[in-house]
Amino acid sequence: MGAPKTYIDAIVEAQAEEMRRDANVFVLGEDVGIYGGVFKATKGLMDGFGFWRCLDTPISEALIVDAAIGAALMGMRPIAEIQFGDFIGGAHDPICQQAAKIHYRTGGTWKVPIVIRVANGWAMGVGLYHGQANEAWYMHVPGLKIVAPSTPYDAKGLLKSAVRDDNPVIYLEQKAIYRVPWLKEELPEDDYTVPIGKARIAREGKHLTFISYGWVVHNCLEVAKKLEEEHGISAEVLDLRSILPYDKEAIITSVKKTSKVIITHDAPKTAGVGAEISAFIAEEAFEYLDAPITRVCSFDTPVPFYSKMEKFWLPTPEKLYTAALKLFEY
Amino acid sequence: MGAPKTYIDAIVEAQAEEMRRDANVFVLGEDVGIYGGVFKATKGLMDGFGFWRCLDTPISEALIVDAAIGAALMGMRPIAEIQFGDFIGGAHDPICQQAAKIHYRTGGTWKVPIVIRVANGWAMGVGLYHGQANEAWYMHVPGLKIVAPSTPYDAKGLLKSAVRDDNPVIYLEQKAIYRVPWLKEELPEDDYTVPIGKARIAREGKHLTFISYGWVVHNCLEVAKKLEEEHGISAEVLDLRSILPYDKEAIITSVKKTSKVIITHDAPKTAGVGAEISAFIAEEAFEYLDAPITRVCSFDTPVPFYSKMEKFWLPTPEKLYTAALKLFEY
Amino acid sequence: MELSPKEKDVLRKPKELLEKPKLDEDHKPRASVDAKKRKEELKKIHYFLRLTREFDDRGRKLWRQGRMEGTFFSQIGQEATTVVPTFFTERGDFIGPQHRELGAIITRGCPLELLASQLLSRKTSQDKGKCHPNFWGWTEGNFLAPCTLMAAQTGVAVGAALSFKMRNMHFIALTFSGEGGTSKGQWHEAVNFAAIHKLPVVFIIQNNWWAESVPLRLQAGNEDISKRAIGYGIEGFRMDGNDVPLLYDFFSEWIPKIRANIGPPVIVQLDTYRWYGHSEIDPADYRAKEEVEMWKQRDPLPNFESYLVKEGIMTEAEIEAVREKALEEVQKAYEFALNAPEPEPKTCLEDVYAP
Amino acid sequence: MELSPKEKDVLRKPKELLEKPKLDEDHKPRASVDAKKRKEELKKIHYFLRLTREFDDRGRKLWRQGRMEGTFFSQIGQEATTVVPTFFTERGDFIGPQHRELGAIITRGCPLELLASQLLSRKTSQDKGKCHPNFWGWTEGNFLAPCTLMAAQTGVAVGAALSFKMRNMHFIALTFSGEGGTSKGQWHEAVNFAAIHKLPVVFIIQNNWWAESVPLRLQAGNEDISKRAIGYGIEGFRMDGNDVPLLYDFFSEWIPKIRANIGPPVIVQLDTYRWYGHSEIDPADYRAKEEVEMWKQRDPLPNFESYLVKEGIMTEAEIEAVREKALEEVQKAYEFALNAPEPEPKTCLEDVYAP
Ligand SMILES: Cc1ncc(C[n+]2csc(CCOP(=O)(O)OP(=O)(O)O)c2C)c(N)n1
Ligand SMILES: Cc1ncc(C[n+]2csc(CCOP(=O)(O)OP(=O)(O)O)c2C)c(N)n1
Ligand SMILES: [Mg+2]
Ligand SMILES: [Mg+2]
Repeated sequence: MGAPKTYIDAIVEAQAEEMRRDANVFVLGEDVGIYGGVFKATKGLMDGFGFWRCLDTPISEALIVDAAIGAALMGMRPIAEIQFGDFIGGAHDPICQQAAKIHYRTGGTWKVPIVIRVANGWAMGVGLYHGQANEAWYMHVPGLKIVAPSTPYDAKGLLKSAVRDDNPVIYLEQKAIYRVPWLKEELPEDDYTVPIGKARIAREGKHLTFISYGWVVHNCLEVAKKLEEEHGISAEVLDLRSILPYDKEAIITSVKKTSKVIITHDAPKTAGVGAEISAFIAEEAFEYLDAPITRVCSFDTPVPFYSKMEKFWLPTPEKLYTAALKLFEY
Repeated sequence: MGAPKTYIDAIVEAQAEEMRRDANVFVLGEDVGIYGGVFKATKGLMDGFGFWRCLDTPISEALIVDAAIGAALMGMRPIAEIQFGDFIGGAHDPICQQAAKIHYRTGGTWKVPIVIRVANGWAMGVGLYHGQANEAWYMHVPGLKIVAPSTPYDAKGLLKSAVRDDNPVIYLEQKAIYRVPWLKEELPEDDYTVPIGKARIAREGKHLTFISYGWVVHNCLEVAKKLEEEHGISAEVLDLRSILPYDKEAIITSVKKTSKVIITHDAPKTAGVGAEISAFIAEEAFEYLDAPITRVCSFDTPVPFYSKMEKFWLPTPEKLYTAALKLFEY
Repeated sequence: MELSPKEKDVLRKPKELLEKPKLDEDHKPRASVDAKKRKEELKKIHYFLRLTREFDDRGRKLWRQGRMEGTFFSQIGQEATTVVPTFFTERGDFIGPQHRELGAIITRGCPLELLASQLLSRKTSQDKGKCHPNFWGWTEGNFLAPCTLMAAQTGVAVGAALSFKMRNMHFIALTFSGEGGTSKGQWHEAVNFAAIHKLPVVFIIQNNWWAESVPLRLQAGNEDISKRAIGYGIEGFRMDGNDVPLLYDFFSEWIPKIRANIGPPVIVQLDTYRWYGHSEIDPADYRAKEEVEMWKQRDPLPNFESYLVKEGIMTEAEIEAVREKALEEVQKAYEFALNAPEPEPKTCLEDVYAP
Repeated sequence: MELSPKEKDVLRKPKELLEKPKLDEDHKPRASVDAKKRKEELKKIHYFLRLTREFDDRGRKLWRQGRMEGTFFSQIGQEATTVVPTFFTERGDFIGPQHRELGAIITRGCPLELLASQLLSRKTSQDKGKCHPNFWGWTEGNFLAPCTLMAAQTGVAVGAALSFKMRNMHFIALTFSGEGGTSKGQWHEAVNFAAIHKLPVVFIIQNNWWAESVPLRLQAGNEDISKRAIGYGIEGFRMDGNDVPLLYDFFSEWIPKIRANIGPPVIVQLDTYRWYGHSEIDPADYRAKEEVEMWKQRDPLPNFESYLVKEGIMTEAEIEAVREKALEEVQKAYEFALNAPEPEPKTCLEDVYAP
């Protein structure tokens, strides 16, 4: 174990280690080269691995993903960086129509082992075009996998799994927690992975379950602590980690235990990831439910900019706390 | 009332009438001109209204929507045709990042009255790239409206509403029923509209509710009839007509009445429109529910081509029937 | 609000008879191949051209007999523009087609049985009934099944080429789009990137003048789309895509050169024509009869066959023998497919994810 | 696996000192404006240049004082490339900016109070706190607030121009992108369509050599992006974007001409430079000091001011007076904004849908 690592350290490390392990792994994207990425998520990789293996692209999101696909078909394992989740739409066809469907289209004869790293979701002071969380779009596309780690440990382990997976994986980096010091943790020195498709119980509980992913998991933990301290309410926190496929077993197990569920994420509510999780529960665990399935999400508007608006708009711990009390008393 | 009209007749008529009513209305898209559209949804419009008002574009989906937006900002009311729902991804940024957000971004000072007509969803013999139903993507984008008519009457009335609406409206044409003769109906001679956001009870019932939209509504009606005839089960069929906003009141009213819900659509199940409807019910009408909320949708795969695969894959009346019986007996 | 006579004129007059395009003088290929090899290769190309023609023709007929699901996209008239460049590809090369490249996959060496099986949605096809009949692919030959979205394979081909260059491999990526496909943003992003890094890509534009019903003049600001090469800082050519010896001379020089140097890319616009509708359900009545007739006169096959005879490369009898052999192979392939089993419906759930 | 010395060299050596670009001889603008008018207009342009510079400078300072949320995108050094073309727009014209076009919105006549209010996220801004500080728009002036996605406004501008042409209106659409934005597919689709229909669009490329950290040579296959015009069948120009009289002579001729004929479009690449980081949080250490210094020498303002004095258009005193006036106006605008109320948080739920 070395010094404690931030979330972004874990991302840099995972890439460097995978690139060392396998010469077919390389990174491409805007500003990833000399600059090391606008968030420094590829810091040092060009110096360490050369021009081609950490390649600056033009502002061409479609090409970034298309090129990754083509290289993957020829045996490589590219990591494509999308600078902000807000800009992923330019690659919508390459992601949904090419990457997701090549294996199917070729009758299982060709694989597309690419990772699409996306600086995703809200962070302070981002506004309409730097704070979007559009993962729900991709959850509706069979053929893709989607992960969204909430800790340095998972960030590293899931990124390694993503690189080694033979399918296109969208890796949602939580820019809100890239460098928060309170999240630092020591990481194993040995190679490890975190499996795609498996949730994690971030906190055990028995009265109700928070389901979330990414940075919002930390809201849940904060609120769970407060609920315990102030009301003796024991909240379980289920960190999905993977959005597609999501861990149905873990969800059912927790619902069976607590019978009350709050789903929370930073994307707007309507037709978000939470809708699918809720619908799954309403279909497969209905009998265990004691109360309405609650969603605490952002409002159905674009991401507003001004700091006080952000606060009003987000699924803050305060909103989560209120919803939890209401649900507990139901 | 004139001769009975097919679904596609209604679409052609609505456009022609709106173009006559308002010189600012025009159509643009691939093959819409001389050819009258690959489905003939713009038949005769170029002859009737001239070159510019029914304009053939290059194969440039982004430009088609961008140009519509620009013309709309300058006072026009464009109708952009996307030839197949499968090809809408090229316009993903124009739709989600421009059209949906201009009103917000400009503090309510600019409006984007465009209609995006999309030949959507499954039809016989379409396969991976001509049968997709991607509406769930757009349901997650505040600022858009989405409609999906299931009858000639609604097709005409909703298209007129869409043209007259001051917001971007995605109008999902159900190519599966473009010209089915059994759907022909006489349409009012006078101008009429169907309001966006209002569902329609396609059949009254009391034991359970089918919720759907577009062509799959007709599966529901077929099954409802059979359930009545064979088992005396009275199924209500709620045709959403609008997907965004969807008619929350109508849904709650029906759930209150029947307490059992099946949601069905031709898009794959995971994170589809049905997920949101289900989540809404589980949150707002939980107390009225007597059984799990069931979703009967296509499998989570791309649209397979071969006819027997299609049948296996789709939410057929048979599957709906089985699900309904199970739910009834729950 | 009728069409003005001028508008009618612009839209409806038959495309002016096209002057046979020539290679720019500067770019005249130098004969770097020896004459004997050239003759042998031209013969082989003739065989692939003929095979493609007959396979397509029989496919159309099956469609008309209602023995096929979906529709059929004939490429008849465009054989040369796909067969000739593909003839110069090698095993490790990557091919990214659009949707009208039957000649490319045949020349690449894909077994006809596989193609016929896909046309008939049989279990014996690569995709096992999952895809549209003639959106053919052959993974073994690095030939990516079309994505159907226009120009979608362009960027993928560029990615393949990037991987060759990164690894210092002497392979090329050959990618096709129709003139219509070049209007997509993806085409632009791909070509620009290939140009920046001088990647080994051959961008073929099959210009058949129409994208479904939309004529070239409503598709591109400049009819000579290859001129875009200037803006990307690479070389571009436009030539008669039905002139087989011309194409031979061009590609026999350029593809080995690009392979040897691992780049830079080149845009090649090949003017040609599809004889029939966009697909069989399209009456193609947006085109003038005279235009279609004119292009049938410029059928790449008989013209090339006359050339072969005139140059003493083949005799009439040999040409006839090739035709018979091709017909026989095509017959056999369809026979195989017609007798092949259909896929099981539930297999549509397979192959969504790689294990 | 270190960078090879060659790779290091390609990537790290300071951009060679650029030869001052010239208009192509063929395209030399003919002086169609009378001398007196030219002088008057150059004076007005000088005022807008100065106003833009001072407004930007004060904005940067406020950011450094921590009085602003978000980051600040300075355009200092690029005033001429936005002010001069915008100067020739008229009331009905449409402007589609990318993100570094402060000079355009100021020249368009947008009240500085509105801009300062947005910078400080005040209720008195057009967007009322909803958007990022300096992604300014002014609907009243047909100036569309940036979408932030690169080149996203290009196609929208083309749509505006289409509507002008359809209705036979003598307006133009003026749209800007950085050299980086031209790599987006949307840019291509837009220009191609405008070329097909000869729409009245002026496509400005503000080439400041860098797109964040990515240099032009890794952005485009050809450094002269305006050469793409050939491929689209339209005219393209590249010129020194810091040479105000040159820009004046060009746009004073071309914009009225395009307006009069309602097209065709033109691509104009203007070479210029941003002095500071991509935004204030960017140290911009990917650029060589010498390069930055060289471009500071080519500051459009003092060079133009010398020209004005030399030509007897303005005296030094007059120039100083303009500076003072500009400073005062800027001061007043920020004063206004600093004292303006903040937006109510819950108003972030408004304006999602038009009623
Ligand atoms: C992105 C996209 N838009 C529209 C279509 C529908 N479409 C299929 S083929 C075609 C015309 C293609 O023209 P071209 O590229 O010239 O190829 P050709 O058919 O002439 O061989 C169109 C518009 C499509 N497949 N993909
Ligand atoms: C589609 C998209 N991709 C990436 C970005 C992130 N980004 C913002 S500005 C910028 C560089 C823009 O370069 P250029 O167009 O040259 O404009 P400049 O900043 O130099 O004025 C990038 C990559 C974006 N805003 N939009
Ligand atoms: Mg074509
Ligand atoms: Mg730039």
